[in-house]
Amino acid sequence: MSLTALLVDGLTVRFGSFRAIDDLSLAIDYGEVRAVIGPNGAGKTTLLDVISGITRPKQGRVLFDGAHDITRWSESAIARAGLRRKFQKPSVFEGLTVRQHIAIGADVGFRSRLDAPALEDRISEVLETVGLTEQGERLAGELGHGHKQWLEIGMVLASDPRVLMLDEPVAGLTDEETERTARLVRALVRPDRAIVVVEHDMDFVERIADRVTVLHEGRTLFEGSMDKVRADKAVVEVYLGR
Amino acid sequence: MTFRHLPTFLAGLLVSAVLATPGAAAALDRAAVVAGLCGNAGQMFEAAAALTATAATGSDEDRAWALALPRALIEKTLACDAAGAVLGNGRLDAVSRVVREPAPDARAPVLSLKNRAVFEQADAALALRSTPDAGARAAALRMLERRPATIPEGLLDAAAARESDPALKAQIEGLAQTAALNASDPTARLRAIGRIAENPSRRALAQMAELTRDPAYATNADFRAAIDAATRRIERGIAIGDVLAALYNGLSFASILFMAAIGLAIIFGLMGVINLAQGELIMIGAYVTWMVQQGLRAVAPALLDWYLILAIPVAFVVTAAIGIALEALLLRHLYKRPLMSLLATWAVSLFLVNLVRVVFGTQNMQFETPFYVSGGVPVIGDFIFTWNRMFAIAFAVVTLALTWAIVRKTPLGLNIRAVTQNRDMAACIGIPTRSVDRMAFGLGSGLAGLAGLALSPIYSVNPQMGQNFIIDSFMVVVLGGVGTIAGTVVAALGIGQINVLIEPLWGAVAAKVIVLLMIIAFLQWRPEGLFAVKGRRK
Amino acid sequence: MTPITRDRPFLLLVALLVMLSVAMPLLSGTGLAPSRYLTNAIGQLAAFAVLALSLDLIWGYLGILSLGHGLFFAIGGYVVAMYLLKHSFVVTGTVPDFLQFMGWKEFPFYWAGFEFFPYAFGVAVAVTLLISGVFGYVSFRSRVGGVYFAIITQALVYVAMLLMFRNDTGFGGNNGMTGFSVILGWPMGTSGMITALAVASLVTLALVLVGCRWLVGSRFGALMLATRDDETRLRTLGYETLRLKLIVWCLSALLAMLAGMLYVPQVGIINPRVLSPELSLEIAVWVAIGGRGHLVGAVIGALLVNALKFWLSSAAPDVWPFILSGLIVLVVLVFPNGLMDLAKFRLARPMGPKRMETKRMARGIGEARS
Amino acid sequence: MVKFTRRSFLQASGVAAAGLASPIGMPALLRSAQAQSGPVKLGCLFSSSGTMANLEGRLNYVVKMAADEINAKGGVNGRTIDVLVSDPASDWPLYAQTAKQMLQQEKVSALFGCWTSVSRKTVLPVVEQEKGLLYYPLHFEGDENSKNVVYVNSPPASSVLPAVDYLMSEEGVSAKRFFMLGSDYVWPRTINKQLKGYWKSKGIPESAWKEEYVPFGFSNFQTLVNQIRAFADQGGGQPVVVLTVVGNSIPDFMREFANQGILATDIPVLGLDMVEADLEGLDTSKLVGHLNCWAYLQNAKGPANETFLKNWAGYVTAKNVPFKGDVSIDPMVSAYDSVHLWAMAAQKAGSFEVPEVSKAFAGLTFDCPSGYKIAMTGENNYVSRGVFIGSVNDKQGFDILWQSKDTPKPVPFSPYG
Repeated sequence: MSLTALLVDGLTVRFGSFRAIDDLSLAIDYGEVRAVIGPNGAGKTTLLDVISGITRPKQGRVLFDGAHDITRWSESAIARAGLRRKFQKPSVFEGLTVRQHIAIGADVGFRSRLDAPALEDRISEVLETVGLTEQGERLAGELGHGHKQWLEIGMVLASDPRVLMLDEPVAGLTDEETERTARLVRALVRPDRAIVVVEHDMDFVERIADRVTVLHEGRTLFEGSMDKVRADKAVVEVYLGR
Repeated sequence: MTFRHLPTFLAGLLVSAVLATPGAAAALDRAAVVAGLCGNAGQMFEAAAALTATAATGSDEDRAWALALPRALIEKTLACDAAGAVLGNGRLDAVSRVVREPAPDARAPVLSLKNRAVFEQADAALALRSTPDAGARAAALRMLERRPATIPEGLLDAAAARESDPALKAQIEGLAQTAALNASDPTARLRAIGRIAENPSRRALAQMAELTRDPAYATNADFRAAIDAATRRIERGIAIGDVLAALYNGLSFASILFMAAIGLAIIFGLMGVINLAQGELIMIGAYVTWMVQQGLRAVAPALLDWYLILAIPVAFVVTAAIGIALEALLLRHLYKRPLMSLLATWAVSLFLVNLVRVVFGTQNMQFETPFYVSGGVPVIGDFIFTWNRMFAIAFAVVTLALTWAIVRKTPLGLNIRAVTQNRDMAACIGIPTRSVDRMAFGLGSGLAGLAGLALSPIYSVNPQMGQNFIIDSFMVVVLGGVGTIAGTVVAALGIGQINVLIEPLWGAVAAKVIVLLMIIAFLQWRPEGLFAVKGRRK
Repeated sequence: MTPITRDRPFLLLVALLVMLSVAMPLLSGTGLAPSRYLTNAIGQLAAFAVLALSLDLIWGYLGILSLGHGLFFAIGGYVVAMYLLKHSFVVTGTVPDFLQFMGWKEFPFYWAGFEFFPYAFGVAVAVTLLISGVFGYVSFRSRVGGVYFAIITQALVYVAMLLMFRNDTGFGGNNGMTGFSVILGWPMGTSGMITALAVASLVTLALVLVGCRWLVGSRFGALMLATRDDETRLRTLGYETLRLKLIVWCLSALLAMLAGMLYVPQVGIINPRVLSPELSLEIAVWVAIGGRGHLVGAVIGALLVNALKFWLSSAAPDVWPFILSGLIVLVVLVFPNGLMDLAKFRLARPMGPKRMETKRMARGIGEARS
Repeated sequence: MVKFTRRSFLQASGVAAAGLASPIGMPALLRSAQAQSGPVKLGCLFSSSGTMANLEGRLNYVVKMAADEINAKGGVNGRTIDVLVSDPASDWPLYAQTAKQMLQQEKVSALFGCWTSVSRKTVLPVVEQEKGLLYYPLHFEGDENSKNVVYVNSPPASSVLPAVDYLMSEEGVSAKRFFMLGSDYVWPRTINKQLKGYWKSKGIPESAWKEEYVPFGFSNFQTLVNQIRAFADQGGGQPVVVLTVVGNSIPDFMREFANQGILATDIPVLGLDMVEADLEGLDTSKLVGHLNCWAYLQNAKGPANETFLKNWAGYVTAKNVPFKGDVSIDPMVSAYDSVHLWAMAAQKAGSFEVPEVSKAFAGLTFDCPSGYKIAMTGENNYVSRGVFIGSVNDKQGFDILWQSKDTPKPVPFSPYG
């Protein structure tokens, strides 16, 4: 196992003439929580899209676990390799119950390979982690916004991912819920897991992130701890300057 | 176009007729001619021959007398009775030209097809010589041009000598030269060959092919060279004509597709709503056009010819209003459920078809054909520039220009574009997306109404007519790429042209099948169509 | 998903179908037997219900609306018609009309072997799988979905109609095929055969219903719903949704084909009209009216609309289109889940666990949102 | 089409409500008691919606009108006639379905119906199975003789061939070359097959004809008219177009034909299915001279036609019929004849049972509005009628160009196929 979970190398993504990501390189290590921040249009979500296989880059590559070039893999292959992502807009299956979500997340395949008790155990365990034990039999469509966010985290968590990508996990949450989410994220840290968080809430980022990457116009503007980010002139310029 | 069996037949008869009335002096036996007109088919035929001969060689008085007769027969205004015949509405005796009433049992003779041809000929020959109206003489000349080989000798020369209009005179002389193809004078023949080659057509080619069997072709080098040159020239002309015809047919089909699709493209692009009632809005546009026509007929008959133009605002406003009502009552509730809106609009289409059926009946509506959408001009080879198609093309071009102007230059257009690109963002900056939807739906529906108007001179107008367009127009919209006018234009042109190119090879059905399969295959490869805005995809 | 044992509408419907298919042969010959017309109508309705189920499977549970399901229905219908004609020809020597007016002396080569039912059935399955498989694969691979998929399938069925209208394709052209006299060695048109065909249709419907219920209640069914609700999400959880969609699509096509095979011997004719885009749209209307995403709803929708149509096209021919369009608008605006919205008050309220499903239906979720 | 009255709407909604309440039990309502006394039922199978509606729709009313005439004279065998109208919606399987319903449920004594051969072929097995009787009022391709169908109109040998003969004759236009353009289905295909056989038997080479088919409802004839012009300009004798397209393709074709400047004297069109109704939406001044051929034309002379036209115009006004009272086409007259022929047979048989009625066919004659005395021989179920060749006039009608001396004996099976 390499230390670097994800290596993004010279990545360029274009939409028409617009460069969403422009020759971007960065490395994310196992065991860390990396926050990716930046103003709107900086390329944060597009970066996650490339990593999870939704968008194909024009140039560059993404290496997983130091060895696998996943740039051209399909979304599902990437997911099966252990890279899971929570979307910016809570994406849950409105017609399924909470437990069904976790079951789908825990074990990939049209037929479950886990035996029933093992699966039930795993579901209960995950539900406990994300605090949705009470809601197990409810339909996802009926959940509140915060619960949907946690359900989606639970769903991507259920498979024990090596790389966990969280796109704005606290957008639209109350302070209390944000606090709870922050604790949840920190609790998910493991030495063999990398966590990438895209977020606008600076306080939240400060609470969870080991390191912060600031993107601007598709490039890395700055990389370092949150303190340093706050002190950096260029970053302040980008966020407040205009 | 030919009427090939007639020339020899008729020519022989004419010769005998001319021989029977030697010189211009011999007076026409008027009573016998009128009797012939009221006789059996054979007698009618001979009477027509006599009339044609009179046109060529008769006296001025006879010609003036004869002028009205063939037309009366063609128009069935000649009433035959025991005492002879009475002409038309003037109640003039056909022979004496004294006013008299026809007998109660008078009958109007019906022309057989064969006789219709010779009477058309006689009418044209007489009109060319004797009508004071230059326009009518020109029309007569065009009729004679259809069958140059049957023109009696001397007619054209005599007509040319008397012709006062210089342009018409030149045309008559030109035709005279053409008609001299089988003359004895070799220079006249060569000139005729040259003349024929000036108007290339398949018929001309067949004439040339026939001449290669002429003894002169083998013996006379000049003759042979003239024929070969003419053949080459005609073949080139035909080739050009075929290309032009294919382009024109393709363009006209494309303009129809475009008209049918543009409204749909706006609606689909903006709201993602598939409006299956679009074809019915086209149909209603055509019915509105019909009602405008009927209104004009009752109120202002003088303007009747211009109903197609006057109906433009009416058709647009009525269908736009229907569209707006549809949006407000039904589709407004369905924007989150595009597939349901598809079913809902299908229900609307079912309703509209049957409503129109109950109100107007199922028969084809009757439209006047104003001069600007009737007939056509032969251009080169077999290419005929037909005015109703030209009307559709011109209409499509104007619609395109107006649509483009609305979308690009007006505040509504700006809003439409904004909402098409990003609904949420547009709503955020204060664009009233709901009312933009409604206006755009009205615009799209109004354009469908205009399509109905433009199609009414081309297709039968009945409650079913809209259903012919729906799949084709969808294909145009998806192929073009959602929400782009340019895409719609290019897709319509492409589909129209390819269709027209395949059609002569494998037939109309195969053309349609192949084109549709091509589109389906293309969309599998590029689901977003020809012109699509790329963006981050979810 | 409610467990099967507590899904009362489903159990009621299956029980009704079983009862009908037992009662009809038992009663035949007695005074209580339904008339030939009614028996035949029941059989046809059952075939339509199978067709509706096939569409509900992919539209209601997978969110993919096909406006071209008539194509698969027609494959089944045409193949069974070919079997019937060839079989009748072998048994009675009747030469089909279209051979006569095309001036053909013998059957085209691809008619060989169609007198054997197993072969014909195999051909139907193979052709259906080939067409649905290839079309589904390329469409789903290019991620064609939603409204686009609907339009493209509509164009596809339209193309098929244009092709089949051509007489030189050797399938009877506009006339299609008719004049079937023998089926599996038995004469057609007898009361016994009418009952037998109707019962066969009812039994098939019951089996298909149970099979579909089992499928949608399984983990696979949950994955179908997940695909419908958010395909990208499911894909980024590691699932090959392409394969899943393809499997359901082909299965649905096979069911539609089966419906066609049941329908044609009962109606006695097949022609390209079954390929008209209107028919395929109507299938969607049955499902929408009955209740999309609900198997019982689809069956009831098909039965109701077609029974009304059978009846009104002779009783009140002029008002039928108005009633149909009114029904559609009503369903679309007022009952987003079709008649199941009506049924929930009576059938679902007393049962506790049903409540959640009811709520889900009431909000009309599940429409493809992309 | 009945007027959409409040009452019929209420009826319909009641019907819908009943249907909603008991979807399964509903068809039982269809089972109406069959009356042994009271009116005798006749059924119509003509579409009042869909592509055939404009043509077929009016036949419903003609059948009703004929029934009214018979009822006014006291009915048949002491019973009045009740005409049931349905709407198969131009949808072929629905014809079979409706026929089944009429025969099995309503127990109609005879059916009057179908325009296209497709619909007849669809209904045929039903009528044979149920041992019913179908009166078919259209001229058609022949090659069929079911004892359960009365073929009221002419097969090709006694209608199309005389017209083609006329075109080929010196008196006609001495036609030498033939462009056959048809809708792609059984009637045009069979007619053209028989025509080709006929021409072959006359020694006309195959190069003298060309055959093209378009789908039902086809309307874009631009390219085909170009092809016809090219065919004509190849030389080799007078060309004619034998047109067997049907429905709305007819006016669409004629419009394009005239628009490209072709006159009847250049290339005449023999429109075998062309009737007055097809010209309704057209400016016929440029179409004058084109031909059709039927067993009846509106301009037919004689008192029978005058009465018929007057009655029809009166009926249209009185019953608010949504068709023109001043247009009368052959199939209308044939449908009218059908009802009278059936009533005469039933009267003669003294029964409404199909076998009895069929036995009474031999020797029936009727004074058809066409002016001919049409007759049935009992040899087959065909009716011998006169032949007219019509020529389009500028008033959207047809002038009679030629008509047969008497009624040629119908030949069901063409010798030229």
